[in-house]
Amino acid sequence: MDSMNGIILSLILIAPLVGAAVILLLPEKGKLPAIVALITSLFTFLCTLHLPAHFNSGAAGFQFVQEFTWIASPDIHYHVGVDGLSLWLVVLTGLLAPIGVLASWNSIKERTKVYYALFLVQQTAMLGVFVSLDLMLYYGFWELSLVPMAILIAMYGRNLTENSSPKAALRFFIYTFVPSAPLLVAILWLYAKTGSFDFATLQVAIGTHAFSTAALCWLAFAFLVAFAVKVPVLGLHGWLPDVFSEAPVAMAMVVAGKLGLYSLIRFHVGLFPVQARQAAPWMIALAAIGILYGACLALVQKDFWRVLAYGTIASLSFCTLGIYGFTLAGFDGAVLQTINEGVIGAALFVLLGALYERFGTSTIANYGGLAKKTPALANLFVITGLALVGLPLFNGFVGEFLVLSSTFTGVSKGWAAAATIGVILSAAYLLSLVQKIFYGPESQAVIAYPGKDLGFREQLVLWYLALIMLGIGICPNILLNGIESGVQQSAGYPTLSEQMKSNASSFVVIAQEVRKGGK
Amino acid sequence: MNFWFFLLLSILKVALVLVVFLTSVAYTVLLERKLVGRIQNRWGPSRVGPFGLLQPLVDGAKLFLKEDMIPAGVYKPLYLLAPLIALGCSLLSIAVVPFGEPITWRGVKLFEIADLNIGLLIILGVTSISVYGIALAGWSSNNKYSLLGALRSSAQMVSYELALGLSLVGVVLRTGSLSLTDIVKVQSVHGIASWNIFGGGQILAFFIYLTAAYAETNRAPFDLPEAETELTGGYHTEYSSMKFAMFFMAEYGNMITVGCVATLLFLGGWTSPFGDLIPPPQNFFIHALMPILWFVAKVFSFLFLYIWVRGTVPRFRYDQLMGYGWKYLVPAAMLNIVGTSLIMAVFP
Amino acid sequence: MNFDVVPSSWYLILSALLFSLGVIGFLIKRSLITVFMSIELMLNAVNLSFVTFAHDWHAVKGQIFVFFVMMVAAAEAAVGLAIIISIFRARATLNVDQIDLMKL
Amino acid sequence: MNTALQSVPDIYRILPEVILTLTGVWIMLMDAAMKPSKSRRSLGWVGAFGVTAALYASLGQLSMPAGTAFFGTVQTDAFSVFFHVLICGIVLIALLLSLDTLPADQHHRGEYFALMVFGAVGMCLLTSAVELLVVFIALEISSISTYILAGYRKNTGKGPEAAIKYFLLGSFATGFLLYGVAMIFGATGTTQINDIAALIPVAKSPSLVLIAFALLMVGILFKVSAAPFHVWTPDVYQGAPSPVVALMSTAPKAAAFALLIRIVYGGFPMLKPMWLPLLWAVAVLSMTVGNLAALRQENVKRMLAYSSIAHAGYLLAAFAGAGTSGIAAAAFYTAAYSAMNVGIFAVITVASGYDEKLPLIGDFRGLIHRAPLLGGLILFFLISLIGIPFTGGFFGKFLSFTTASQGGAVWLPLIGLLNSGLAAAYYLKLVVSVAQTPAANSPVAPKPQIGVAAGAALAFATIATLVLGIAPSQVLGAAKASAQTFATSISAIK
Amino acid sequence: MHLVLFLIFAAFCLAGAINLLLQSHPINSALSLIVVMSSLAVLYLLLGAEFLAAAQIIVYAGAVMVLFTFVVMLLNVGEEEKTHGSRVAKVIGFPAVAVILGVVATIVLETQKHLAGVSLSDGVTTTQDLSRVLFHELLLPFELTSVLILIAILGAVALARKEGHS
Repeated sequence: MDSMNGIILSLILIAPLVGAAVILLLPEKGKLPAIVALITSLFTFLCTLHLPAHFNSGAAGFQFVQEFTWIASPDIHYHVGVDGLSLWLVVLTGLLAPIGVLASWNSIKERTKVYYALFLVQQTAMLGVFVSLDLMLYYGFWELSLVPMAILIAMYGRNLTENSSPKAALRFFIYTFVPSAPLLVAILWLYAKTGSFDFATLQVAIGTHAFSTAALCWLAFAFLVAFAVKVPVLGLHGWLPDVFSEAPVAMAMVVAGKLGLYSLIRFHVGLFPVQARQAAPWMIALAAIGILYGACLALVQKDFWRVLAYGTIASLSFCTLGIYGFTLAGFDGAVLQTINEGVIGAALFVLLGALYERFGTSTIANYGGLAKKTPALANLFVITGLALVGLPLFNGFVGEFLVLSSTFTGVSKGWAAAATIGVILSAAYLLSLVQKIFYGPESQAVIAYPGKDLGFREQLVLWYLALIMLGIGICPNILLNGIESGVQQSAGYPTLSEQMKSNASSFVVIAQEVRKGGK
Repeated sequence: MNFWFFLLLSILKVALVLVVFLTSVAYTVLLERKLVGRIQNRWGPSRVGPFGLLQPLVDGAKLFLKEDMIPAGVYKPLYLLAPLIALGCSLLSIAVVPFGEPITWRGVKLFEIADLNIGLLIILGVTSISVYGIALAGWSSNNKYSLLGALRSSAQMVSYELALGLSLVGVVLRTGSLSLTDIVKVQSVHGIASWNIFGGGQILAFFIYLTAAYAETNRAPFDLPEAETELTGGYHTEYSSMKFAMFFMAEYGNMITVGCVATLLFLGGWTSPFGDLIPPPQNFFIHALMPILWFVAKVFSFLFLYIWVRGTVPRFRYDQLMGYGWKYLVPAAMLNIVGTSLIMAVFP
Repeated sequence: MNFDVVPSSWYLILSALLFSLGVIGFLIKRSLITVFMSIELMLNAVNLSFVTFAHDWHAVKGQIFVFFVMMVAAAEAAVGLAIIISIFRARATLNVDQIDLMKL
Repeated sequence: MNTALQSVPDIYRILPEVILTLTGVWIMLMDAAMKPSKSRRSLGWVGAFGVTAALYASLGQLSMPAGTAFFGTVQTDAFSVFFHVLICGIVLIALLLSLDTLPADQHHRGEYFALMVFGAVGMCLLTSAVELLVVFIALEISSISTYILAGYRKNTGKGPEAAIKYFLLGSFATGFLLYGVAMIFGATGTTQINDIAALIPVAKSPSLVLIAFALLMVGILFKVSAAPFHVWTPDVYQGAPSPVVALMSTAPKAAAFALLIRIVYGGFPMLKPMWLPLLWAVAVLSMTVGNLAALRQENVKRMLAYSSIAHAGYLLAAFAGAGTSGIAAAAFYTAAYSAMNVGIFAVITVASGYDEKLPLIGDFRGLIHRAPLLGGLILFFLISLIGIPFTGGFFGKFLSFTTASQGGAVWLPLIGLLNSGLAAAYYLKLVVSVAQTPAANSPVAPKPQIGVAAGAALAFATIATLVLGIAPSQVLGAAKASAQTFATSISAIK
Repeated sequence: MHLVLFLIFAAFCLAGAINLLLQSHPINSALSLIVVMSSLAVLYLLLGAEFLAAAQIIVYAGAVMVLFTFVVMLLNVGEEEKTHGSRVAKVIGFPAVAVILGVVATIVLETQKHLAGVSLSDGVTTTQDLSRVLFHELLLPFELTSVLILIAILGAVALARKEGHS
C-alpha cells in the first residue's frame, strides 16, 4: 500500500474529474449520472481514507508529497502534499461528497448530467486547495472552486421563477473573485522577488526577512482579505445569506468555512506570522462581534435558510477567533471546529433540505408541531442542534471549549466572555427554531401534510453524520493529534517562534489538560 | 537663356498652335460632314463658299450669336465650368506634342510647346481629367438624360482609359522612354519599316489604341453617351450656343489629339515613311517643314479613318461596350505587354 | 532672398497644414463621402512629406512609397465607395449622425 | 543580406503567403467556373485546405536559419513563424465556422472564402515584414479584406454601417501611420525597421524621430483597438456577421500586435524609456475603459467587443517586462486571447447563426438547457475570458502580469486584476443567462445544429484554449524562442 | 521662379483644402480636392518627382476622384445636413489637431538646419531610376499590390451588388 503514497493525492484529485467526464459522456438516463457520481465520490472518499491510515503523525513536514515541474518558466510546480492541518479537511471533503450526492438524489430532477459533472469538478477544486503546496497551483484550485459553484447556484437555485438565484450566484462570484485579484498580485509579487511559488521556499524567504515590512504588510493584507471573504468574516459576509437560501443543498453545505479557514491558517498565518499577529486584535474583535452578530440576527430571521446562514457566520467566527488567538489550543480548536462545522452544517442542510423538499417553503411561520408527524426528522434535528450548540459528548463542545478556554487564558477575558454569550445566544436561536418548527400548534401546511417521515436514504446519511459528531465528541484525539502536529510543524514553526515557541511545551500541556477536561 | 525671350517665344508658340489647332478643329467638322455625306451618298455642306469651305466659319458665327440660355434648374457654377474643363483639357494635351524635328533655336525647341521627359504620361493625365467636363455637365444639368449620358460616358472613359494606357506600354517598352520625341526617334531609321505599328510589332497595340481612343472620345461606334434615340443629346442636352460649341470643339479637338498621339506612337511621328531612302533635304526650311507635312498627313489619314468608321460601323449596346472593353481589350493589351517583353527579353 | 530655392521645411509645413485640415474635415464634415475625401486629403498631405523627404535624401524609395500610397488609395476608394453605396441603399442617407443603428 | 541565408531561396521565406494567394485565386477561378446554382461549400474546404497547407509551410520555415529575403523586406524567424501559425489557425477556424453557418442561399460564398484567405495573406505578411512599405501594404490587405467582410450582411443596414465605420476610422488611422512612416523616413532616410534602429542615433533630428514614433503608435494602437483609439470596435463587432467577427477580433489584432512588437522592440529599442510608460498608460486605460463600458452592454457582441478592448489592455501590460520575457508574454497572451475569443465567437455563431437570431444577453437565457454542448462551451470560453485557472485566458493573463510585476510595475497587475474582477461581472451576466432556466416568453431560436466543419472549428478552439491553460509549455517555449529573435537583433544593434 | 511657383500652388492647395471643408455640397468638396491634388502634382514636379506628378494626376485626379464624383452623381447626394455631430470629437479633436500641427511645425522648423533647400535644378528623378528600384529592391511590395487590388475589385463587386442577384 505504501507504493500508493506517492500518487494517492493525484488519484484523489483526478478521480472526480474522471467521474465528471464519464457522466458527461454517458447518456442522461434516469439516475445514471447520480449513480456514477455516487460511485465516484465514494471511491474518492475511500482514497482519502488512505491518508489517515498511512499518516505518520510523528513525522515532520508534508507527507504523501508528489512534485514535478509543470511549467519551467515561470517556475510552476505540480506540488501536492498533506500535513496534519489539511489531512482531516481532505477526509472531511471526501466524506461530504457522497452525502452531497445523496442529498441531491431527489431534489435535482432535470439536467442531472451537468449538475453531477459540475459537482465533481467542484470536488476536485476543493480537494486541490487543501493539498496544493505550490502557490500558483493553489491559486488555480482556489479560483476553480468558484466556477462550478457559481454555475450550480445559477442553474439549480431554488427560486427559479425569479432572478434571485442568478443574482445570488453573481454576488457570490463577485464577492469572492474580486478580492482574489490582490491575492494574485501578492503571489506574483512574491514570485518576482523570489522566483518561486513554492510554499516552503516562500515561508523561509519571508521568515528570513527578505522583504521590507511595509511590503509584507500589504502582502499579508491581500492574503487576508481574499480568505476572509471566503470564510466569511464579519463585514465581508454579504454573499452568504443569499447563497444559503438559493444554492442547492449539496453546494450550500460546502460553500462556506473550510476553504477560507484553511487558507487563513496555512497561508496567512503560516506565511506572514508577524503580520498576522498584527492583524490579530482586529480579527479577534471581528470574530467576537461576528459571533454575537450572527447569533443575534439568527434569532430574528423568519426564513430558516437565513437562520442557518447567520448561525454559520457565528460558528465560523468562532473558528476565526481560535486562529487569531495564537495559542496552540486555539489553533487545534479552530481546525477541529472547522471540521465540526462541516459535519454539522451538512447535517443541518440535509435536514432543512428535507423540510423544504416536503413543504416547498422556508418560512418558519409556515411550520409548527411537526414533531408528531415526523418523529425521526425531529429527533435528528434535535441531535444535530445539540451538537451545534456544543453539548458535551458532541463534537461541537470540544472545539468550542478549546477555543473559548484558550481565548480566555491566552488572549482576552473580555472577548472570551463575549464569545461565550454568543454561544448561549446560538443555543437560543437553535432551540427556538426547533420549537417553532417541531412543536407548538400545527400549522396549516403541517396539517395538510400526509405525514411521510424521512426516507431510508436520508436517515442513513443523517445517522451516519450524527455518529461522526458523536465519535469526534468522544475521542477527539484521533483528529487532534494529527492537527496538532500539523499546526506545530507548518503553521506553527514561524508563528509560535517568537514568544510562544519557548514555552510551547507548556501550551501543549495546557492543551492536553483541556482535552482531558473535555472528555 | 534669357528668361524673357523664353517667355515671349513660348507665348508665340502657344498662340500659333492654338490658332492652327482651332482652325483644324473647325475643318475637321467640315471634313466629317463631307465624308459622311459621301459615304451616305449625298453631298454634305456645299452652299457656303466653294465646296462649302466657309461652312465652319458660319457655323461658328451662328453658335456665337445664339441666345445664351441657362435652364432654371441647373447647378450654375458647375454648369458653366463643365464646358470649360472639357475644352481646356482638349487644348492642353496638344502642348506636349512635337510636330516636327526637335530643332532648337537659341535654346528653345521650335516645334513643340513643352518638351517633357514624361510627355506621354502628361497626355494620359490630361485625358483622365477630361472626364470631369462631361461628368459635371451631365450632373449639373439636373436632367435625367444628361445624367445618364454623363454616367455612361464617364464609366466608359474610365474603363477604356485602362486599355488605352496598357496598349501604350508596349511602345514605351520598346523605346525605354516616356518622352514623345524619343519615341519618334526610334521609329525614324528605316522609315515605314521601323514604325511601331509594323516594325515594332505593335499592330495589336495599335488596334487596341484605336478602339480605346474611339471610346475615349465618345465617338462612333461608342457614342453611347449621346445616343439620340435613348438619351437625346446625352450630357449636353441642356447646353446650347457657345457652351455647346465648347463641347463640340472639345470633342473634335480630342480627335485631333488622339490622332497626333497615334501618329507619334505608332506611325513614326514627323519622320518620312521612306526613312533614309530619300536623303534629307539640304535647304534648312524644307528640312524643317517637311516633317511637319508628314505629320499633318499622318494625322489627316488617322482622322479619315475615324470618320470612315463613324460612317460605317453601327453603335454598340452599352453592356456590349463594357464587356468588350474589359473582357477583350484589357486582356489583349496585357497579352501585348507580355509578348513584347518576351520578345525583347529573347532578342535584346 | 534667393528666388530659386525654397526651404524644404516650407513643403513640410504645407504638408502638415493639409494634414491638419484633413483631420479637421474628418471631424466636422457630416456627409460620409466628404469625410472620406478628408481622409484622401490626409493621405495626399502625407505624400507631399514623402516626396519632400525623398528629395532631401535623394532617395527614390520615398517616391516609391508615394506611388504605393496612390495605388492603395485607389483600392481603398473602390472599396470605400462601394460601402458607401451599400449604406445608401440600406439607409437612404449619408449623414454621419444618422448612421446610428447601433448606438446604445 | 548576410551570407548564411543565401542558401535559402527567397521564395521559401514567403511560401505560406504564396500558398494562401494561390488558394485565393484558385477559389475565385473555381467560383467563376461553377454554375451559379451550385453549392459553394467545396470552395470553403479548398480554403481550409490551403490555409492548413500554409500553416505547415510556415512550420517548415522553422528549419531554415532566420534571415531576410527580397532585399531585406521580409524576415522569417521564430517570431514570424509563431504568428503565422497563430493566424493560419484562426483563419482555419473561421473558415470552418463559416462553412456551416453561412446561409445556404448566400450566392457569393466563393468571394467570402476568397476574401478570408486573401486577408490571411496580409495578416501573415504583417508579422514577417521588416520594411515599412511592406508593412503598409500588408496592413491594407488585411484591413481592406476585413472591411469588406464586415459589411457582408447587407440586408440589415447594420452590416454596411459596421463596414463604413470600420473603414473610415481604419483609413483615418492609416493616415496617421503613414505620416509617421514619412517622418521616420525623413529622419533616417530609410524605412527598413532594423535599419531604423541603427540609424536613429544619427538621425537628422531626434524630435522628428519622436513625432514619427508617436504617429506610428496612433496607427497601430488603433488597429489593436486599444483605448483611446477603440471607438470603432463595438459598432463593428455588432454589425459584422458573427463568423467574421470571430476572425477580425483575433487574426488582424494578432498581426497588429506582432507589428507593434516588431516596431517598438525592433525599430525603436532606444526609445524604450518613452514607449514603456506610454504603453502602460494605454494598457490601463484600455482595460478600464473596456470593462466599464462592457458592464452596460446588453448586446452580446457589443459586450464582447468592449471585452476585447480590455484584453488588448491586459496584453499591453506584458510590454512592461524586460526584453525577451515581455515579448514572450505578449506573444503568448496573443495566442491565448485569440484561442478563446475565436472560440466564444464561434460558439455564438453556431448558437445564434450568421444572422444573429440571439443578439441580446437575455436571448441566451437557458441555452445550456436547450443545447447543453453549446451552452457548456460558452461557459467554458467565458470562464477563460474571466481568467479562471486551467484555461488559456488565465495563463496568458498570469504571464502578462507576472512580466509586468517583474518589470517593476506592481500596480499594473493590481489594476489589471481588479479590472478582471470588474470584467467578471459582465461575463457572468452571460454565464448566468446561459445557465438559467429559459423563461416562458424568451425567444426560442431553432435548436442549433452543429455540422462537421463547425464542430471541428469549435473543437480546435476548445482544445487550444485548454492546452494553453493546462500544458502551455510547448507554446510558451515557442513564444520564448520568438522573443529570442528580438534579443539577438537588439543586441546586434547595440 | 521656384519660389513663385511654390507660393502659387501652395496657395492653391490650401485654398482647395479649406474650400473642401467649407463647401456643403459634396460635389464642390470633390472639385476642391481635385484642385488640391492637381496643385500637389505641380509641387511634385518642383520637387523633381515628375513621374509621381503624372501619376498623381492620372491616379488621384483622374481615377480616384472620378469615382468620388461618380458616386455623388449616382446617389444624387444633396447638400450636407447641418447636424451638430459628436461634441466629444470636437472638444478633444480640435485641440489635438492644433497640438499636432504645432508640434510638427516646430519640429520641422527645428529640423530645417539639417535639410537642404529645394531648387528646380537638382535631383530630378527619372522614371528609369524609379522603376529600377521598384522592380528590383521593392519587387515584393509591388507584387503584393496585385493581391491588394484583387481584393479591392472583389470587395467592390461584392459590396455594391444588390442582394438576390447572382
